[in-house]
Amino acid sequence: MIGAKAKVWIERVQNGRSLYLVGVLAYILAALLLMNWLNRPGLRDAVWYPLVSALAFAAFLGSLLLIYYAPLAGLVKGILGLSILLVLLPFLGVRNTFLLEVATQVGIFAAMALGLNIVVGFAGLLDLGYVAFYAVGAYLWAIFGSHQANIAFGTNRFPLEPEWFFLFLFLAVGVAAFTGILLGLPVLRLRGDYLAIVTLAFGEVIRVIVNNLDKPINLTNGPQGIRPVQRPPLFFKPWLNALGIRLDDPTLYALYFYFLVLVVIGFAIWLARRLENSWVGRAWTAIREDELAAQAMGIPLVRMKLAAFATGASFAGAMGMIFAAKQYFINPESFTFMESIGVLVMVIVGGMGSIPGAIVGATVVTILNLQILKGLSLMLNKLRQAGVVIPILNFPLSQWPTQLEPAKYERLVFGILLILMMILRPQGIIPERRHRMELAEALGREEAPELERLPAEEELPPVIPAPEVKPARD
Amino acid sequence: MANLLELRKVTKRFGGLVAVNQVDFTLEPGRIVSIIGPNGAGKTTLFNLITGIYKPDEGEILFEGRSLVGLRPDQVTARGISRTFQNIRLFGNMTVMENILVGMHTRFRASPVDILFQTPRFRGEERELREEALRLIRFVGLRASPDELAKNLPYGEQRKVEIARALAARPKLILLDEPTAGMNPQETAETTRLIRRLRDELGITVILIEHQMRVVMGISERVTVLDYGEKIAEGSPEEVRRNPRVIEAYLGRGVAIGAIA
Amino acid sequence: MAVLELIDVHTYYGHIHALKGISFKVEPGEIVTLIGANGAGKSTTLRTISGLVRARHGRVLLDGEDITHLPPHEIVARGVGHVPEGRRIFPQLTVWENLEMGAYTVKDRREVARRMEFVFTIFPRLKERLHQRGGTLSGGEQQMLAIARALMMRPRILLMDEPSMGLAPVLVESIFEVIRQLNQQGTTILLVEQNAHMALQVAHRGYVLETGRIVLEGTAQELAHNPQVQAAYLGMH
Amino acid sequence: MRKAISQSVLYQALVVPLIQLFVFVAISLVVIGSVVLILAALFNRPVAGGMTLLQFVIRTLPQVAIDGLVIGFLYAMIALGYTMVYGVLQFINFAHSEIFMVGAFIGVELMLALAIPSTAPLMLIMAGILLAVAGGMIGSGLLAVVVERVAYRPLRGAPRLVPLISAIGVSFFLQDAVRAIEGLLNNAFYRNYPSFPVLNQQIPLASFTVAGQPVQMQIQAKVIFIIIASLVMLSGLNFVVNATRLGRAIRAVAQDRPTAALMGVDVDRIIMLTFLIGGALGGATGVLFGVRVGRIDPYVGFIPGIKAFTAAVLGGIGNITGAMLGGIVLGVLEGFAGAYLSQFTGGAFGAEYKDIFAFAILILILMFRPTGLLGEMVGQRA
Amino acid sequence: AAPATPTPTAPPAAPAATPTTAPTETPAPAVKGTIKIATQSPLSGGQAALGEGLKNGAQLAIEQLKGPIEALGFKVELVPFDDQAKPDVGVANAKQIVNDPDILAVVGHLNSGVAIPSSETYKDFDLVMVSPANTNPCITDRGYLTVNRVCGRDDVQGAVGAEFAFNELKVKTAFVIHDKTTYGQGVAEFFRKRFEELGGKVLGFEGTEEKANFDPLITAIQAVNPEVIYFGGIYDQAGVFFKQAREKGVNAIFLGPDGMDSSELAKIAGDALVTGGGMYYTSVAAPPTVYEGAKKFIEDYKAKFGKDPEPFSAQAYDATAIVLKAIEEAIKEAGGNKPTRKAVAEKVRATKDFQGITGVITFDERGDPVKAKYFVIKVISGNPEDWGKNQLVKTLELAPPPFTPELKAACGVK
Ligand SMILES: Nc1ncnc2c1ncn2[C@@H]1O[C@H](COP(=O)(O)OP(=O)(O)OP(=O)(O)O)[C@@H](O)[C@H]1O
Ligand SMILES: Nc1ncnc2c1ncn2[C@@H]1O[C@H](COP(=O)(O)OP(=O)(O)OP(=O)(O)O)[C@@H](O)[C@H]1O
Ligand SMILES: [Mg+2]
Ligand SMILES: [Mg+2]
Repeated sequence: MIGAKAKVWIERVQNGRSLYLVGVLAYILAALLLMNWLNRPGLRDAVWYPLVSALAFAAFLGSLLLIYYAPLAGLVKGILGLSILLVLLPFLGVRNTFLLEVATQVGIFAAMALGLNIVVGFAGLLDLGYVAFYAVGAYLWAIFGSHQANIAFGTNRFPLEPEWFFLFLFLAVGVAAFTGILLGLPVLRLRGDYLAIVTLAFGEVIRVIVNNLDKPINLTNGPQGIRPVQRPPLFFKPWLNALGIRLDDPTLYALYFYFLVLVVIGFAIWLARRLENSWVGRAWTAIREDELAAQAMGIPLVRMKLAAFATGASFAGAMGMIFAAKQYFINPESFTFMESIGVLVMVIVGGMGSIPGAIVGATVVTILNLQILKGLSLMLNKLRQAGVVIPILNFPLSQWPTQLEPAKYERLVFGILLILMMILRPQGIIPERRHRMELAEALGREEAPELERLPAEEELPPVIPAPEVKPARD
Repeated sequence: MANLLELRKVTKRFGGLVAVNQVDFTLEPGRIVSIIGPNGAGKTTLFNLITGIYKPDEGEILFEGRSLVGLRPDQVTARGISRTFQNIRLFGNMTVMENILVGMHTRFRASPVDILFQTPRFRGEERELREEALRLIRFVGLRASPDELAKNLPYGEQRKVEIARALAARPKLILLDEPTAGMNPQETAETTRLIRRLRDELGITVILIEHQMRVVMGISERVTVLDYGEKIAEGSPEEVRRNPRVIEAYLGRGVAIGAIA
Repeated sequence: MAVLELIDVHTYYGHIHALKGISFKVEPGEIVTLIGANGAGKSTTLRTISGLVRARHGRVLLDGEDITHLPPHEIVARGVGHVPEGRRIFPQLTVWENLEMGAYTVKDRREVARRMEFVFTIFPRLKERLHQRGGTLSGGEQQMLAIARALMMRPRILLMDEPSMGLAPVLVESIFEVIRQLNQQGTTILLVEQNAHMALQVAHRGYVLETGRIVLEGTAQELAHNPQVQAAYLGMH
Repeated sequence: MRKAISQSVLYQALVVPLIQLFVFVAISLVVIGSVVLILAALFNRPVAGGMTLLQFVIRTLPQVAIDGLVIGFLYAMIALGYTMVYGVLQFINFAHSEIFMVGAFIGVELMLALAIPSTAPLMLIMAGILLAVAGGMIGSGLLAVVVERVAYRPLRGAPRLVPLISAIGVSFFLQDAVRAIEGLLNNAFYRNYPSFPVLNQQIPLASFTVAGQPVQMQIQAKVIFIIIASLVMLSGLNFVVNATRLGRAIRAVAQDRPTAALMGVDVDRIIMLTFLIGGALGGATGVLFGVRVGRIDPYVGFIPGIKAFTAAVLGGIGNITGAMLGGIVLGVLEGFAGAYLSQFTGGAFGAEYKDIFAFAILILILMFRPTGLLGEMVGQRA
Repeated sequence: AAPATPTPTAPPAAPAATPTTAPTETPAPAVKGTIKIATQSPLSGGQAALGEGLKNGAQLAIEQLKGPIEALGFKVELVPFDDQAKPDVGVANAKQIVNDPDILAVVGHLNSGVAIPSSETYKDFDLVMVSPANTNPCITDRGYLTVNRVCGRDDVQGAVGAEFAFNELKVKTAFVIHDKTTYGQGVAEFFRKRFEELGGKVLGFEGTEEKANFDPLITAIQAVNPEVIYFGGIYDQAGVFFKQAREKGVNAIFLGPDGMDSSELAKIAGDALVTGGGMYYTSVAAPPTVYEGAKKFIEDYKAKFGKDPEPFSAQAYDATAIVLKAIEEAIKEAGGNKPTRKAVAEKVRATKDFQGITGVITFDERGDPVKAKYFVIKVISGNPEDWGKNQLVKTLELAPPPFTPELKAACGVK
């Protein structure tokens, strides 16, 4: 057994795949070295530091994409990917918790994008109020995991102990899914944009309710928000100490949430993948393509749509809860319409209907927002304060009007990037196979689809079993 | 023998227009029957009534003795009635294979748990049904690859996929709406043979809407003629062909009518 | 000079090579028919002529002018009408509005009315359905509307893609009669038909397409008597 | 024959929508008003200011109705722009709220440049506003065309959600671009419309006594502009879309672009024109909105945009009269909820719930009429 | 690209601002390193005006007051962050900030909803934050060493308004409106509480996110006819409301918190502020008519940024000044080396009798100013030019409520 595997391995190496492997490893190493080099104190003053360090981290994460695309064996890809996610990134993150924060937020949005991808990408139901489910999950834990429940129910049994967190994680999934069904039920008959507007309305309704439910009973504490929200227990701290790893609590929590998010994402990918390749996924696609014909094939529209809504919602519920615990504090500002739009943008930028696409979309958008655009504006700010003069125009940057300060125009740059991205790569970064072909054609660009091979004729059993009814003849 | 399908005084109106008017229709299992009639006579509407896309304004529709009125289309399909559409409605961005698998929707038994944990039950079922889908592809005589996107197929091939998809649910009754439209004579002949095999080899009862008389006369055991929503004739192909009302309204006298002055 | 001439036209859908070098001519006043199996490229040929899809190589000449790269509406403005495959009527417009769309390029209101009266004499059923939305018409009614709409345009060259599809036998006869009459009044017609039997009866000449290539050409008479054509497209064995 | 048809089309396009509108407005006001009155009578109790709930309602009802209508007309006008673009491209032009905002800015700059003294004669002021409206229409119309050319046209044929994202990008871009420009020019990115006392004055409509309660009805002079403008826009647009060759072409392009091209329609030009019209409507509305509200910033478009979009859907998206009705329903509901929720619930739920209220009604209406108030079920052909 | 070494030339000058205050143009000795002060506030989005005002205040302070630290051999830099008024962005920024060892202090935020979660991160890394604008009690009531503010507290300011209305204006009925933000609702609630305690009657209490159309609200207000209308919120929303209310014939007195303190209010509402019952606002910043420092600040600000300061700009200036002073002292204590963050935090907390432009500031044990001064100011003209001449009608010196375990518990800290 092992011998056979080894043999295959040797063959692979001989096939030249080892070259790719070396290339990928070299890339990862280069990114690591770059990040390490940037860590020197002297460089922090450099004007280009903020941008370059942001890009370096993006490049490091980009290695995951490289691995995904490299023609390597699944096992090798798995090992490489996991070692980056489980070893290298946490290692870097301990030195710079900001990286962990970015990675965790990427993860939270990636899981949400995966969920929304089921609703929008698989089933073709445009949901503009997705953040509502995120809010449901977040508030569920925020209320019971803080003293807020005491105020609301007039007891003093709360906050719940940290251990309850895990039970509530399941509860959040259930409650969010249930909310999804509640929303789904009245809107079953709606199509396309009517559905979109109702989901938008629903998202707003949830936000306004959360924003106002400090009276008549104070359930959500209104705009004041709820704090502090209980965090899950650091049950593993003694073990780490025993291993000789001593980290302070903030860092431990940063790591903790990072891994927690990874686990949920792993679960989400697994779920989405399995569903996609089954009758459930096919039914969703059929609904997306032609509702009437799908119904004529025996697909119960209502039930399948509800299933899509509930599945998508459950991811958001879980993530909302983790978000609440991670933030310590939540208030309605985290659950606005723009947030829903943000997740939708991730799904489409990544490639609608594509699972890796949703993750990449979330990563790109989040990193762009949190790091690269920020890095860019910090760099320009430095230039300005350093009194740099634009060479040819002889224009001192310090006289750059404050009205044009780069930090204010992150959204503008983001807007332009969105437009460019849609024009240059409308199918998304990693398109789903089906969508990719559809688009290549619509836009007259060529892209050869990879077709699966058919079993040869001989492999098939010959006859079709006849059902019981016998033909009647006159 | 008991009737498989029975329509009693079925009426459907659209605003002031009576598209189907007090139509009675009965069908024994194992038959191939045709519905013909001028354009706009109400044939397709009749199919839509049976399959639950429209609700009849009046009348009763019984399938195996039980009423179909009020059921949703998917519930009708689950009862054992499949159909094809006059304007082809394949899932264009799904492959031929996927289209047929969607047609088998009602037959999947694997639960979500089976799916998530890829139990033997899920895998076995998936493999079996995929194989059956391939057999169906062969059965209807599709030449295209099962992995081709449906919308990329030529018209005639698409019609065949539609038939295969309808068969995938293992229906007791299949409703074919102009299956040979857009086919050349050779393909039409092929399809005619196919329809006969549906009944002979699979034991499926067939209702056919057609405008090509060669097909209608060749395979149907009984023909019903609609005009302006009403049944104006019914009988064997020969009887219908000689019926003057049918000739007047539908078949024509074989000479051009002086429509252009 | 030929009104319409295709010179080595290649058309692609994405990576699918649908037309692999089509060349033919249509002379003024002719009825020319294209016959061929499913997927042979008949509809694609018509679409390439009217500009709905672009030829990647080769040229389409109208009265000697190269129209290969013109947008569809300019080709229409030069007198080319197209009854597209699958009817393609405007589902939300009423029958009347659909017909008006057919005469979009005609400014003279009285002329439009006159033409409308004319198409009603051919398809009285349409007059009964005047204010019904196109999308709710029956299949055959839609087909009538599609043809009628093209007639509203009074094109010099009419491209017809399977006009008899889905029509009741009575109507099929009258459609071919209409084609003949239009032709007699001076319209050049390029006809794609599955019903090759009828097509070859009205046409002067014909071309046989197979997988994107012209494999046979000749007068309608010759083709109708060609054993290959008889076997493959006329259903004679 | 021809004459009969064209006359009936004219009638259909101009008269029917107005009648529909009036009947609808009257019915909905009567219905909602009586519901409120009945509820007030049922749950009558003392409220603040030494009145009972019923007295409070009687005093305020007519004024609340008028105010609701006014805001409804504003929503309706913005909704028309959404509906136009949706009509041809079947996609939600998220950037419409920013087109509207740009119109408001062009208007304010023009008004400030004209520097009409606040005590100027009414005619002069009106001329100034008209000029600003015209400027807003031209500017926003052209902007919409440019946006279409740059951000949407390259995406024709892509799945529906792709231009949606591009529209969101445009939205972000325009907000910050206006901020940058205004910031550079004026060192502040918000602007205040000049205020004219003549326009601000309240014109009393009626004043009478019901059940011993003094009832005042008044309307602000400047909102009369809004009402007139929206009625003109409704009729004009209905006429253009339903009764002209251009309108027919627009609808044909909306339904089937290649086939429309086969009819000789220049699809690109029609789409451009649609954006021009939609943008111009948005611009005009932006100016009127600015005149009414007084202060604008680059983010003013967002909320009215969402409301108007909701209104468009509520009325049946793609349907012009529907958009109008949707806007009015939304405005009136908001007005009633804003004025009465608090008093009816004893302060437990206040005006802040008015959006929930409006959205809940939206969901309710769509449940019973899944294609909106005037939307038609598209004939399902199988 | 040019080499990134900092140029040893004179630091960028603030064109018009330098002459009188701290002499900055001393020749800089060899640079020992950079000390950065971060601001966090919304620089984009609907609240950008306020956020920018905050950043500008800090920028002005750094430019004018960095001299002493530069004299000690450090470069001083401002690092502005855009928190987009979103908690998750604020927290992410906070993580980035704490991971830059050169950043020794944060001035921010605008929104309490962002400040609270972000300051948890600052606390974990001993990074001091001085808030110019967050009036929510829980900002300081958590009792973190690193969290301070130079502004008043909602619970006090709302009460000041109520007492002024009841005792000085002698009104018995009020209608309270707020903007549904942590800040606006906070002050509004404390206003209501105090007003009712005093024996006044609150005829209505409404929150609204509306920014343009206040008709329904106004009609309801007209029907109950209150003597005073208290608006808990910011001028941009309140101005539109005041204007529309006067236009519809509401004659009540308008009253609001320091969010009203902007000449923009006059630009929007104009004469609505002086007709009817007129308009008053409470503030923790001294009006320029009273304090020379404030007057000069307004002039400098106008000269540099070409417009009037926003609410909280002056507070941001003071917050930054306190931070700079603390850093300077910490450097000295560390023997001329870069101090630890903790040392800076301790120095900030030890601030005593700091002469700021908004008043004299001494921090109490939780980081609130002891005995903050509260001013009640009357708007005297609808003309924005005259905003600086607004009349001070009352000064109160109030201490925040004593720091009790209950307060701490109310903020969820055990
Ligand atoms: N949804 C609808 N709304 C209004 N009229 C309709 C609708 N559906 C069908 N009709 C009308 O009902 C009549 C019957 O239509 P149907 O589609 O059943 O005809 P058909 O017999 O299938 O004709 P064909 O052979 O042309 O397909 C037609 O006149 C059609 O216009
Ligand atoms: N939109 C499309 N996308 C991809 N391939 C297409 C498309 N339309 C046609 N094709 C392919 O191009 C080839 C020619 O098609 P075309 O429609 O021209 O055939 P046809 O001769 O008109 O056939 P039919 O008799 O079925 O109408 C076929 O192989 C078809 O599958
Ligand atoms: Mg039919
Ligand atoms: Mg064809």
